[in-house]
Amino acid sequence: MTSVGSGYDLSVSTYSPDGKIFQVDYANKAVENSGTCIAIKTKDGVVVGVEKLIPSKMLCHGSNRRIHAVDLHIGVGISGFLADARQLVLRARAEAKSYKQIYGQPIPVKVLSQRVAALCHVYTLYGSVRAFGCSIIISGIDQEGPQLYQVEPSGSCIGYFGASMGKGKQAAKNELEKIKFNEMTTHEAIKEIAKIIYSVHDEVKDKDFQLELGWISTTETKGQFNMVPKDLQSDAESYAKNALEEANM
Amino acid sequence: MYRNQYDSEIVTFSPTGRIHQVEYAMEAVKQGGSGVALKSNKFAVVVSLKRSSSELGSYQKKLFVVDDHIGILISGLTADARVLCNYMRNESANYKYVYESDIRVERLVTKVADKSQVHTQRYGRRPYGVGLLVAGYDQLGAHIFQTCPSGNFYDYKAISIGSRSQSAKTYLEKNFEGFATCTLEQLILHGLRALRETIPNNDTGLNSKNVSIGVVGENYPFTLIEEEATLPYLNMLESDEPVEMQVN
Amino acid sequence: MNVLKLTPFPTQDKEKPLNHGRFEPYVDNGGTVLSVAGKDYCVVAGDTRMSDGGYGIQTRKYTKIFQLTNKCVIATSGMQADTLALQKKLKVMLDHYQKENGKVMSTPAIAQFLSNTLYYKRFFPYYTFNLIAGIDEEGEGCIWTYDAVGSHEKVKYSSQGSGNQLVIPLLDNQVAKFNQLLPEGPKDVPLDQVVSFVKDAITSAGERDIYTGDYADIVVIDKHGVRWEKFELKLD
Amino acid sequence: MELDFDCVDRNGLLDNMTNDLQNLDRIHFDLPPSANPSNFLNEVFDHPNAPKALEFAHGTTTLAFVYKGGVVVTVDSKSTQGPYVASRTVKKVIEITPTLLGTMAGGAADCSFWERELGRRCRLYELRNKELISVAAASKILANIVYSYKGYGLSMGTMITGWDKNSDVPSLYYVDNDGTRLKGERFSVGSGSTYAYGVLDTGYNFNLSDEEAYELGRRAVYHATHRDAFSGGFINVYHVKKNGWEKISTDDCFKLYQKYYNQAPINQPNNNNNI
Amino acid sequence: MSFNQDYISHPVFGQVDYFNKKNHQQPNQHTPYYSVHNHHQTDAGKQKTLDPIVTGSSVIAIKYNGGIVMGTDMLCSYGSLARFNSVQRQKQVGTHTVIGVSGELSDFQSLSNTLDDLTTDDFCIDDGSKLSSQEIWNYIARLFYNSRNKGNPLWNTVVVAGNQNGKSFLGKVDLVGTCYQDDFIATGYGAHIALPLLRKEYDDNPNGLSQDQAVKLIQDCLRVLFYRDARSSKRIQVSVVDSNGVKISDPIELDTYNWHSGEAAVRTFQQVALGK
Amino acid sequence: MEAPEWLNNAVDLGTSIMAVEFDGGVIMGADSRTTTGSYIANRVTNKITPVEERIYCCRSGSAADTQAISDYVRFYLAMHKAELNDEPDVKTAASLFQLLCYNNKNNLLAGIIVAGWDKHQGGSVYNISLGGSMVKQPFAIGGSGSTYIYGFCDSKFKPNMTKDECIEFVSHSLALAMFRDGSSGGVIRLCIIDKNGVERRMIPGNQLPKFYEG
Repeated sequence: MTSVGSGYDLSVSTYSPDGKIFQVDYANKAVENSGTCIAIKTKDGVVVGVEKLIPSKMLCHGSNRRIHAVDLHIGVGISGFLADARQLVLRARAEAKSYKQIYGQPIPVKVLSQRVAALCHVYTLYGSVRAFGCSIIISGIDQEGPQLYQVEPSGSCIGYFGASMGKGKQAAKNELEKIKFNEMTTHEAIKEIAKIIYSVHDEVKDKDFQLELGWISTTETKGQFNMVPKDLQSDAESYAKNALEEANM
Repeated sequence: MYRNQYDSEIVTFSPTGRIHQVEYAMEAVKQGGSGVALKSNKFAVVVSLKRSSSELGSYQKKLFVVDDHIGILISGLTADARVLCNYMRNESANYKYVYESDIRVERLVTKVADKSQVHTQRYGRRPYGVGLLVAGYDQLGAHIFQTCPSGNFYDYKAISIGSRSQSAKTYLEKNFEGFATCTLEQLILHGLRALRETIPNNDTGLNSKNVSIGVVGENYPFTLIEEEATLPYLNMLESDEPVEMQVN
Repeated sequence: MNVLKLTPFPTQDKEKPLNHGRFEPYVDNGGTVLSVAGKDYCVVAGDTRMSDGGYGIQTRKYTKIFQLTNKCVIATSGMQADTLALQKKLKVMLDHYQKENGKVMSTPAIAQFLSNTLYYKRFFPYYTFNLIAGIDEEGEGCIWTYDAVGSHEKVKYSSQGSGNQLVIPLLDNQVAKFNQLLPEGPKDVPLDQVVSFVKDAITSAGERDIYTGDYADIVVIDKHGVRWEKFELKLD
Repeated sequence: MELDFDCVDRNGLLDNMTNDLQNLDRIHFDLPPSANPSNFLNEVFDHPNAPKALEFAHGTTTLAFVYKGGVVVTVDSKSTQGPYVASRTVKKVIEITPTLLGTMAGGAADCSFWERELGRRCRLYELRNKELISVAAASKILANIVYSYKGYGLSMGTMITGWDKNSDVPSLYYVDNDGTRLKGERFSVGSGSTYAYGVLDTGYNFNLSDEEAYELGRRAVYHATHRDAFSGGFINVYHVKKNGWEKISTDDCFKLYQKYYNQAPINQPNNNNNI
Repeated sequence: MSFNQDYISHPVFGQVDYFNKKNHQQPNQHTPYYSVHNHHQTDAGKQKTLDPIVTGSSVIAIKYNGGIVMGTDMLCSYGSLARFNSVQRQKQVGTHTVIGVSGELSDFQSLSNTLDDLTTDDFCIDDGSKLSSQEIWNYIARLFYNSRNKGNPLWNTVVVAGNQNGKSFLGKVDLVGTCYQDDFIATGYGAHIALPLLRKEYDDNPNGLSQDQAVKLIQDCLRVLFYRDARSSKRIQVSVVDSNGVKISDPIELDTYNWHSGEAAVRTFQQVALGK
Repeated sequence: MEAPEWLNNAVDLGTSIMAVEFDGGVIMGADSRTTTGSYIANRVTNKITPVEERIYCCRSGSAADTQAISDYVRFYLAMHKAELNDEPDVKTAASLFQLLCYNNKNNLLAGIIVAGWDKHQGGSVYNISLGGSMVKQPFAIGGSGSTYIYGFCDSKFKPNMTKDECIEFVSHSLALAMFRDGSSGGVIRLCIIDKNGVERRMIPGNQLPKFYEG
């Protein structure tokens, strides 16, 4: 399969002779160029972590956040173009609001994910637009318990116990597969995510990075999606660094 | 200039997942006039180098007041900048009308960025060819933001923009850690020194005609310092030449 | 949602007057403002009582005078909600003007602008009675007085609001020296004299108008800017 | 019955609260929440809990007539809000352009706003067409404007006058809020117009001299102010000449009263031979 | 602005507007010279409370040293029927603001949703700044004034109490958008009955009230209202807002007194007949 | 000659309706009389309308309005169920009723009691009154007949009643209301909803509980 130069890869509304839509693949490339984002669903909640690459040391701490809340009970983690993802976040917030207005209930995570995915999908249908250059992980807690979904540029929307995307997607996935999700608490998941992100970070190729962590738990955050507090985060980071050093020894 | 078949449409990804049209729009910013922005705990300062198209023409204004607590420095296509500036003024005024308080700087910048992004995803539009340095002060403190045609924005402690901004950036990177506790005067001087780095050697250097300074801070509405008012700072800049050497 | 729209029922009582129920969009919160212009200054006074449209007093400290520029204030009585909307709108517009034009709008321009602003609500008027007071580009004190929909006139003194019919004859007599047997005509009076006269005038209005009272703002506009002063009226 | 489903379609409640700020750069009228804008204020102030009805400033006696020397326009200067005399010094002759005059009777704000707007349009016409607008065209613009607001409750009776360059004649039009537009040689508008007409028609003659014409206008309005409580103040006389208008005089009605007290009625040279 | 809802559409009902194509409003059939903005036509059929139906009575609030106490009863009447007896008429907005609402219950519920949206926005943006009480008050005032302009009022009087950096804020908004701040506020019947009590207590304590004094005062006022306002009940809630945040009490049953003061009116036939 | 009033009057649900929560479900009850003026247009009306499998509503006010609204809510809930791939909650249904009633309050005359069972909350009862306010209640009564039985209900209601106690509570209350309210009458229709499903009962007009009838 050669896509480059074939002429079938210039528009999202063009199939290649073997039935592929290359523009969507290319959008996925944008995701794969970006920092790793992983999430783990535990028995009491969900934790999301992002490896946020820092292009300049003059940036303020906390600039360019890649984890956002979209409603009290739902948050997203982002890989890919941040600007594109912000549009999805805006959309998600609007959907959450409108759902609450109409049905008088917080939006279920699955419904929100599907609605956002529908938006992504529509942007793969027309030649006049391009696909979103980002994937997002949507995590939250609703009446059915903790939920974790991943939405991709193609418009796919899949539920996971543990999900990863971005540069270190494959490596992170290997790590995630070892985890017993049903036995894990959110506290443990924070450490686990920190460890994985530190281990998949490529210090040679990439500059500085900052670990961003968000979580939601029925017990710890009272069902609200929050950023992980500083003390927990620094514990997790030192745990991750230690684990990394041990592994290197 | 490098050219390939993936770079002519805003709605086309390249095989490596890039959008060349957006990157070209960023070039327009790099070609623009240079500017520097930096902040301390209490103040945010923007310094711009104005250019004139000819000896006879006047200097192109590059600093704009958005509201009492926000000002912007533009680099790139001035006409596009006007659109964004008007948008910011409107949003800020609307916010004030409804809440009787100043819009948080970051929220305003986010809006601008979101607006810019829309222009990067549809055929028939082009991205804004302008980058902004936004200096503001709100209840969360002083802020410097940079916005890009791509719809990205960055929260900086200090940054430069426009042509030859790399040399200013080098100066800032060496010094920015001390900015937080600077007085306003020191902050302005740092800004001017950084700006001076962007001037080609054979040029006339900084003078009251081509420099304008914008300041905003705690209990200090966004104020433009232009023409003669810049002289005290420029004079200080002259006299501290040795100090500057020391820094280097 | 067109598919879901119900077909309008043919015998809708459209001819019936609109049922306003108990809803009444206008309330008169009362109060009096007045202003006297001098050669190079302008003095404005306004009480701070806000009535509830009847005999109740909602608050005793609502200021009716709003500073627009450092050469111009607007004094408004009538419905407070409309007053606020109008004053806020003017403020936004003046800020806009200043950013676009790099200068503050002059007092005469503000006066015309207010007239237009009021007239744009011609069919759903602001229930407000306005005075614009300030100094013009030459530094001369000037006042414009308005009806609810923007008819305006430049004058040397005026009053608006619930007590205006009490105040105006006093001003006619004392400021313009109308209908005096010994015609002396209006004179240049020193500022402090006018300030104390204006205080007398607003106090008198407070004596005879139930909607006027509590405190008064006295605002002096001259080449030094705008100065505010508060003094007590009757609290009953 | 038609149900509203907007609430289900989108976030219905949050209306844009800065509506009135959105349209700052163009003229834009807010309409009342009522099916019938012209009745709105009456209905609202009929309400048992309503505050005192809004009284808009009104103007009253105006007249203008064409004679051999051009057009004389004469007006009083009293403005009333109900029984309250809002001003005794209103300028009821509106100087639309250096060559066009308008008058104000009815709602003061309506007249001054729309005639100001007419001035802007006339100036634009001049810039676009490189010639002065004719009185016919100018009055037609005004009539079209007010006609488009017919039923909205505007109140204005105005005369537009000037000297047309093309046909080289003075011309006079009457325009009112119904959209009526009449060309004529004598008009008087306002609550005092009936009194003014009496004097005007008695004394009118196309061949009057300038001074006689001024005096005729002045006296017609003077007599109207005497009989009509809503008219009074000062009497302003304007003269529309070939090269633009000129303000002739301003007289206090009270002074005129003293002056005319023992004078003969106007322009009746045969008055003494009446028997 | 946060209330620009253009981008909202709904994937289930009707056509989804994925590309933000705005529905252009058809111009009015009437085409005047300049545009007119007719709220009535564009919002035809929208909800309108032209007569309130299910209503709450007074809200009273007063500043004390360090905070504000606000009290309401919990009754919502349907005409003279005491329809709902445990409706909370106070609502916490964000961390340091509480509102108390008189008037139509449905409009209050709608307002609550709107304010929840606002605070959710703050929560989502998570930049460390939250709407202050004064901002919320201003927002409500604009919302009410705009609704009034559309002939579609939210039939409520809202008292906003809050605390920002240790400073108390107390303001009021009514259904036409009248808004002001004061040191004590009472709405509904309370404006006639409770306000003089508040004013007296406030003036009698030039150094300000203590929290206990203020709570007692509010309870006394609500008791008097229960005596004199036929649409009030003795089941009340009292909230305290200070620099620590908002505390809305559980429902309290007020004790009532002095029922024997009417004994004199109880007379035998003989007393009446003899005119004693 | 003047036409009889029932030819002109709109069909109005002068009504007695009621719903009560019990441990594990809800009981709904209603009379069956529909009147136009004082003419009984239908003496065996069904005023308990399903909007979902386990969510029902009792309607009072204009028959046309409430019918239209419940049709719409049924439609919306069906759409919602498809999106959710699950049974909607009672609160969701109640919110939809409220939304329509509130946003069209000027055009509607509708007082509705929504009740039902869902797996999250169990049985619940919501009252949506005339202006579009929604209040969750342990029991709710509505319609013109309700005014006669507020006192009775207040005195008889206890929290956590069993199903049978509830049925008795509802049938007694409605019988009293129907007796005193001329606009209510006919039979008592009952609807018992719990996790096992819906059971409908009817107490014929000649078997109503009897009280003092002086």
